[in-house]
Amino acid sequence: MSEPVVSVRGVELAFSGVKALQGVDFDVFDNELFAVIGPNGAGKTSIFNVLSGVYRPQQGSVEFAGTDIRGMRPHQIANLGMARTFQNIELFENLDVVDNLMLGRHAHLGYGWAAAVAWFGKAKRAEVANRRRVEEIIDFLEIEGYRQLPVGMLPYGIQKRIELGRALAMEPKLLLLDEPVAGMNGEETEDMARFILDIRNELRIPMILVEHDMGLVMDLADRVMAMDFGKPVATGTPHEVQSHPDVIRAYLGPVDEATLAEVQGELA
Amino acid sequence: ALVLTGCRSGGDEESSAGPGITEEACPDAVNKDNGCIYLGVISDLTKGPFAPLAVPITEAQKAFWNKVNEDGGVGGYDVNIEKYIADAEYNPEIHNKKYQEMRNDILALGQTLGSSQTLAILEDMKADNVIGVPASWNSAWDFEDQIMQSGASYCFEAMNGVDWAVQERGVKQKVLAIHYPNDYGGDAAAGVEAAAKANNLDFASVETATGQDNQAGAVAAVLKQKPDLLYITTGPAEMATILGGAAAQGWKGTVVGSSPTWNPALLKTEAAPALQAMYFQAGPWGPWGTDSPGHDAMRKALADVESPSDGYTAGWVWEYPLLAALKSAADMDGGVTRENVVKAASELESVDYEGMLPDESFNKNGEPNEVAWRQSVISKVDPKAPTGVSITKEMAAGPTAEGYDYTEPCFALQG
Amino acid sequence: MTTLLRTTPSTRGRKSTGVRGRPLLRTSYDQDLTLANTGAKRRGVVALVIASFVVPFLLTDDLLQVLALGMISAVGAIGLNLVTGYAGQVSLGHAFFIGVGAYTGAVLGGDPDGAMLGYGLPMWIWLPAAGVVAAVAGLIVGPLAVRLRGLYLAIVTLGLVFLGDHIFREARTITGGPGVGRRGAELELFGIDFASMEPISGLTRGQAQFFLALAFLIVFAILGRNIARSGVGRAFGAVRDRDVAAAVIGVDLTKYKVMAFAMSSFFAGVTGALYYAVIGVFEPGAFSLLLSIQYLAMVLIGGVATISGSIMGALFIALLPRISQFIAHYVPEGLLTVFQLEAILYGLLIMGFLIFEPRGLFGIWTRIRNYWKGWPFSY
Amino acid sequence: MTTFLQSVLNGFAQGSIYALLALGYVMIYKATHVISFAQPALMVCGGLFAYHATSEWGMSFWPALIVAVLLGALLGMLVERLALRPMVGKPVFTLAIITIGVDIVLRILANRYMGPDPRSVPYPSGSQRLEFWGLSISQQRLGLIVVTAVTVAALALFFRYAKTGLAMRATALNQETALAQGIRVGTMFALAWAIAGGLAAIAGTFVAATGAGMEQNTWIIALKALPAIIIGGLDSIPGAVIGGLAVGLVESITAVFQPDVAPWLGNNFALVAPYALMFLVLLVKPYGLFGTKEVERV
Amino acid sequence: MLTVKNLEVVYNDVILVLRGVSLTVPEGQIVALLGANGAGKTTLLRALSGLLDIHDGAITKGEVRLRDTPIQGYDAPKIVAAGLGQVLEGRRVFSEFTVEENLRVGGHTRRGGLAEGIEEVYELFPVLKERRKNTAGYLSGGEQQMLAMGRALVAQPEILLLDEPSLGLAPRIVGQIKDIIVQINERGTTVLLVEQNATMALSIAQHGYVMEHGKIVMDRPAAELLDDEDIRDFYLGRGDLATSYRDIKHYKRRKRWLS
Ligand SMILES: Nc1ncnc2c1ncn2[C@@H]1O[C@H](COP(=O)(O)OP(=O)(O)OP(=O)(O)O)[C@@H](O)[C@H]1O
Ligand SMILES: Nc1ncnc2c1ncn2[C@@H]1O[C@H](COP(=O)(O)OP(=O)(O)OP(=O)(O)O)[C@@H](O)[C@H]1O
Ligand SMILES: [Mg+2]
Ligand SMILES: [Mg+2]
Repeated sequence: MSEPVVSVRGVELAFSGVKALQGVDFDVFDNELFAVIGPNGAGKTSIFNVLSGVYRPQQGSVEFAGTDIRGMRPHQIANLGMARTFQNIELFENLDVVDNLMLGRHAHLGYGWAAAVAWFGKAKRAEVANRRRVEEIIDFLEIEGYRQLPVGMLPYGIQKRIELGRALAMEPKLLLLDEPVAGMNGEETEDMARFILDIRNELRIPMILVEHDMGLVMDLADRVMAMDFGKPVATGTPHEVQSHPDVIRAYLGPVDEATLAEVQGELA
Repeated sequence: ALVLTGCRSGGDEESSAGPGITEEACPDAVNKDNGCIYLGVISDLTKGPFAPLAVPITEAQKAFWNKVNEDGGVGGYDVNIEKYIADAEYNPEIHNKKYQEMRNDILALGQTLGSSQTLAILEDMKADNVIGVPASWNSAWDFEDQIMQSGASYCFEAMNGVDWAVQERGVKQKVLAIHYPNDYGGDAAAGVEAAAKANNLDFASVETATGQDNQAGAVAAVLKQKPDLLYITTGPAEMATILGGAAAQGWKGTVVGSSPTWNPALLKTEAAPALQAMYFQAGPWGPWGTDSPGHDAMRKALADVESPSDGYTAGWVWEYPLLAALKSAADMDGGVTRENVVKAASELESVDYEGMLPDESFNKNGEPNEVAWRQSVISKVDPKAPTGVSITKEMAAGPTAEGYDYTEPCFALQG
Repeated sequence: MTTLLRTTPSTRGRKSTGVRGRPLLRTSYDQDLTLANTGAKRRGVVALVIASFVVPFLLTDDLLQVLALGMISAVGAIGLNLVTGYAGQVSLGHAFFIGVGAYTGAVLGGDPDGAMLGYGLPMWIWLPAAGVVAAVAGLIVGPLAVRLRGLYLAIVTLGLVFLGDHIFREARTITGGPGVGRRGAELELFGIDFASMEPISGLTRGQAQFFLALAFLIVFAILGRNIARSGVGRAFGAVRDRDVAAAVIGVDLTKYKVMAFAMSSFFAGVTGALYYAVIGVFEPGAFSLLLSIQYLAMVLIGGVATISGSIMGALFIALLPRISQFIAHYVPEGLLTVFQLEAILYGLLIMGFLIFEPRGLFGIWTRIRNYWKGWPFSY
Repeated sequence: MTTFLQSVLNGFAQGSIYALLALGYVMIYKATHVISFAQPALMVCGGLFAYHATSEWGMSFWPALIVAVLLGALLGMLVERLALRPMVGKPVFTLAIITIGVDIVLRILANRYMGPDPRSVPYPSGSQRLEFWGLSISQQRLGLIVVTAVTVAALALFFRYAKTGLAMRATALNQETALAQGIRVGTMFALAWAIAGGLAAIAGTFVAATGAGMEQNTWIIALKALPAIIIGGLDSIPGAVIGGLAVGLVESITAVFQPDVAPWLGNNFALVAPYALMFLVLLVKPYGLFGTKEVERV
Repeated sequence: MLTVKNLEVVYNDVILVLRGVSLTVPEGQIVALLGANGAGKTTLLRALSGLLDIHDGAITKGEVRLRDTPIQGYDAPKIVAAGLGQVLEGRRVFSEFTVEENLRVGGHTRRGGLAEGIEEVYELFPVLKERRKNTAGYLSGGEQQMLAMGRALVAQPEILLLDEPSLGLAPRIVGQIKDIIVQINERGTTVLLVEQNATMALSIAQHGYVMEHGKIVMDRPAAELLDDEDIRDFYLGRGDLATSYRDIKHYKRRKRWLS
């Protein structure tokens, strides 16, 4: 494979007493769908927060698109091309769908406050052009019907989709998805899976996926990293990781050798 | 009905005699056959800092004109000062708005309270030919034709207070002026300074803010400077706090305050003993309990007032010049009109104050240096007097005031 | 996350006005983005413009002055709405910025021969300059907003009002000091003296000032609207609703918070300069906590994060003393004097309004609009 | 040196008033996340209750204080019930503006009662002063400090040990979730307002007992507690006390020394010194000295 | 026993969300309520526990009875006092409180034995014990979900309404939650379980309802629902794990019982 898009080395993150991340290393390559799994509190979201600059790790290095981004502020990292969705929906709930998506295009607007105040000319042209891109995303995610509604009143599943749309609107070089199908029923999960596949195949954006739905992870991911207590316990293809004893322990709790073999057998 | 009367309709509001005066009788008129003169009041009646004073002032002015009406009115008119009363909360902006509301309906302003407030409407008053009675004793008004002030200004009052203290209380070394940083305090402080210079006293001044809780600096200044005379121009509560605080920490001396520093209710507070021992008041005329025909008339007219205060006295006295101007306008060609009232006011050389002030104390006909009134009285604390103070030195001007070269206001209001 | 202006933190979704508008057909994004983007809105604007030209010939000068001042303060309210309504940074310091503007205007445009400092510059200089100086003050304060949240920020900005009051009281050559005050700037534009008592080409002073204020409001309302509908306004909304998420999608929080303060202060500055030029004389006490609160009331009563709401709110607050005066005269005097009644009614009306219509005048307006949109079919 | 110590002592006494008022703000904030601008009016009313009890009902100081506290608490509850309860769940700044309306209404009524005269409540030992080490303090100031200390201790214990204290804070954090735990949100609000009303009444009574008593402009004192609560941290009881005392001290010391030490700061800088202190504290601690940090994670 | 008859709920006076919902939760049972996003499940729970008005919602028709007492007029604290507890959707921990304070607030209505109640929760979720002094808002998503569940358990309600308790939990914890529900049910607590994880819900429920656009469209024993083809298709996704997500080539057409 070529140069990694993201390369994380020896990241350590602690909060007064809690070690959220310890010695985390991984790379994500072009056009790869990289999944992170692990029990609750393992540190998955913390990895996302480190990547997007919300948390500043005490140790280690994070390289993204050839830049060392450790210590950079979130908006700077975003402008380098990193986009994400959140575990708890973080939409701008008083704004309508179009505005939420337009905000995804904030870095692409390319006009400043003076042009904004004057409006006619540059600002207006930029708004129209970017609005066109947003409409494409609206089509892509099939949310035409909700365009002008404030997102706060939309059903949960739709909100998740809009959040994905907002991230896509950024035209990212890397997309981070934090539990995109939590709280969705089977059919909605399938829809989301389809979107993820389309993003991968048509838009060719590399992704990191955090998800508890093992079926989805194992089906979609190219590589998986399993974590426990802030540490990666195994990284590899879905199949490799799935049968790793530490992973099974992390997911099922302490098991004896016999059950372990049994589970491994079942999985194989 | 004021919102509704905002319509531009012309017609009935402008009567034959000009704005603020009608041939029709006043609402609830005393003399049904008289026409009606409307006077406006823009005061501080609810939330503003001077509400405690302004309410009695306004009450007294209502009583004053009611008595005028009972005596037959002026030149065939009753005078109404009740219909156009506005509360401006001591705010120039609201003052201006209120004036705009009443400007076509009044003949003159029976009261306009506050200096910057009055300044905010002065140009319009001039354009409208409206004269006004201020609710203050500011030296700046001695230089304004359309403002009719009674008694000596704060500035002369302060000079007289200091001169008196030097003569009667043995003040020899140092005088400290504690004052509000405004037209009132500033005017008085200028007078204190002039008198200190004339009497060869050390002079210092401290600006203080409103609020009892904000007097720590003033108290500290008294304790540090140890003046033998303290001249205060603040509100009553502030004065009591300063005096009480300084006395409690061992300061002894004489305190003279302008009349707005006094409220008889202070005698019920913990500062009472200190007040009795040290406080004197410099005032433009005798307090409520003074014996004069005017005072008698006032006390009779305001018989059912619960707690008398010298706010009433002031409100009452201030109206005499306006009455005099109306009377003399009534005798002019064209009778009572705004123009004639303005003219009459500027030509007045004396006013019948019914003994509350000497008649010659009001004189607008000449340079202020010649005609401005410079005499005041000194009162002492007297728990038996209705307003807690009674005269200790009758109306007189001290040497400083006598010799003062009065070519400009002691304290410049902006021009 | 600041929840000061949003509902209390209780819902995942937020309540909203609900009724869905009918899908209105647009043929281009361009149309979608224009100011009056529906037929109804366009008709409304035309009606408003006509009304504005008729009103001055129907009302007396004193009411026109109230309306003119209301329109001028509407610009300040739009400014406050930008920082507080749109960007969610609650400011109790608006009075300070208004004061900075008022004194800048008065100094630059004031009488050079008066008792206070004055340079006698023309209005087209002093008016924008007042805005710029206030905006610079806003730039200095802005960074505080980055560190502080919610009510902490609110009280800190309140501190500005007190510090400002101190400075205004002490800078006597500029302000005249308490109880004295100074004159505002000369109100003269294109050779027309708007403060003159003489009729100005057939118009009374009240009418002339009304038109001046109207023009001023229209210009700044459009500027405000431009900010609101552009990327800047959206970024404000993002910062308000969820600042972490905003940063993660590329919105520079510091930059936009500071920008919100600067822009809002600019509006406050021009308002201050013009308002007190019309009033004539003003003193430092004018820029007190009470003024800040009045502006906050305009924003809340008008409707948070709407330009037209700010205007309605400002006019409402401007007319409120008249309204309470009107009602007070119908209540028999008894325990309270008519003035005390008036003052109490002022308080009660503000309370009553917010209790019964927490979404503000704009909310009422939306409801009426939605009703008519659906007419004769109701949902 | 004595001057300094004396000004510290004076500041401490004045600071006790601010501390009581600050506690009132903090109580309401703790239960509702609203800053109540009605506190000044509650203070004035509380002082007047005590005045009425002493001058009309002939009570002596301490019983009158208790009456004032009870009536103050009742008034607080009444205000909450009539003006604030209908607004449960509405944006807190709307509520803050409503409290301003309440303040206007109550203060006008209080002014109506007061009239032009200052109203003072006689303190048992009059203006007697206690002298020690060259310092002096009046009896009622001493009484104030003691009462403040007792009140603070009582409140602190209440919040520490009574489950109502926790429930009140929970209500402020999230009304719906609190309701779902069976917490009577309305009762919590009423309780907070009652306590705030009672605290304001204590402050008001002592204000009326010192200096020239309670008059129409005295309400302004209550605004001094605003920097105090920020310095201490909006939701902290010890913070309110320390903030209140700090404001009192800074004010008193500045008033005495600034005119000589730093005259360039202008006249009456003491009035804004608390705000200057507030800025300084916030530069270091954005949530005041003891305020709870807002939790935010994604 | 909780019965709902013909319930109609409106938000903001205009948005009709529940259109005549009737259902019964018999004493001592576990009843599952399924439905797509936005079907109105949470709204129904709000209506039951008196939390509608905080969302500007109101019951406009119908009846809710708890053991024969109509409770639709009650406010939330009164309903909680009557023994109805709820785990709100989306965790909703008191983020500025510590874990332990959250649990103590949960026991607000409990009479005595608070310490033991909290200790029991710690036994169920050892992570919470480790984090007892930590600020709840900083917990991970799943930890917060456990806390929300624990908080409801401290109150020992007779009837417990659970709104998506498994949301965001790792499979192992989902299993644990499932066991806990069964456990408390065996101790006598009646449970109404709203879940997207239909397999889990139906595997422990006796009865199930399916809600669609504010109406109950299916009302059957859980076992039957588990076998229903439409339900499998819609809620359980790819039927019996036969196909991979990768093989989904088109978006499914929504199967609606109503449309
Ligand atoms: N800002 C913070 N302050 C304190 N502790 C934190 C903070 N952020 C995360 N933690 C702790 O770090 C650990 C990892 O949290 P993280 O959110 O990364 O978990 P996760 O793997 O995403 O779990 P889940 O699947 O439950 O979402 C948790 O124990 C959490 O309590
Ligand atoms: N406060 C509110 N105001 C207006 N509409 C609302 C409100 N809350 C919910 N709705 C609407 O009511 C409908 C039902 O919402 P509800 O939250 O009950 O669905 P749900 O079945 O719980 O969905 P989910 O699985 O996403 O949690 C949705 O269309 C939603 O948009
Ligand atoms: Mg997570
Ligand atoms: Mg739900």
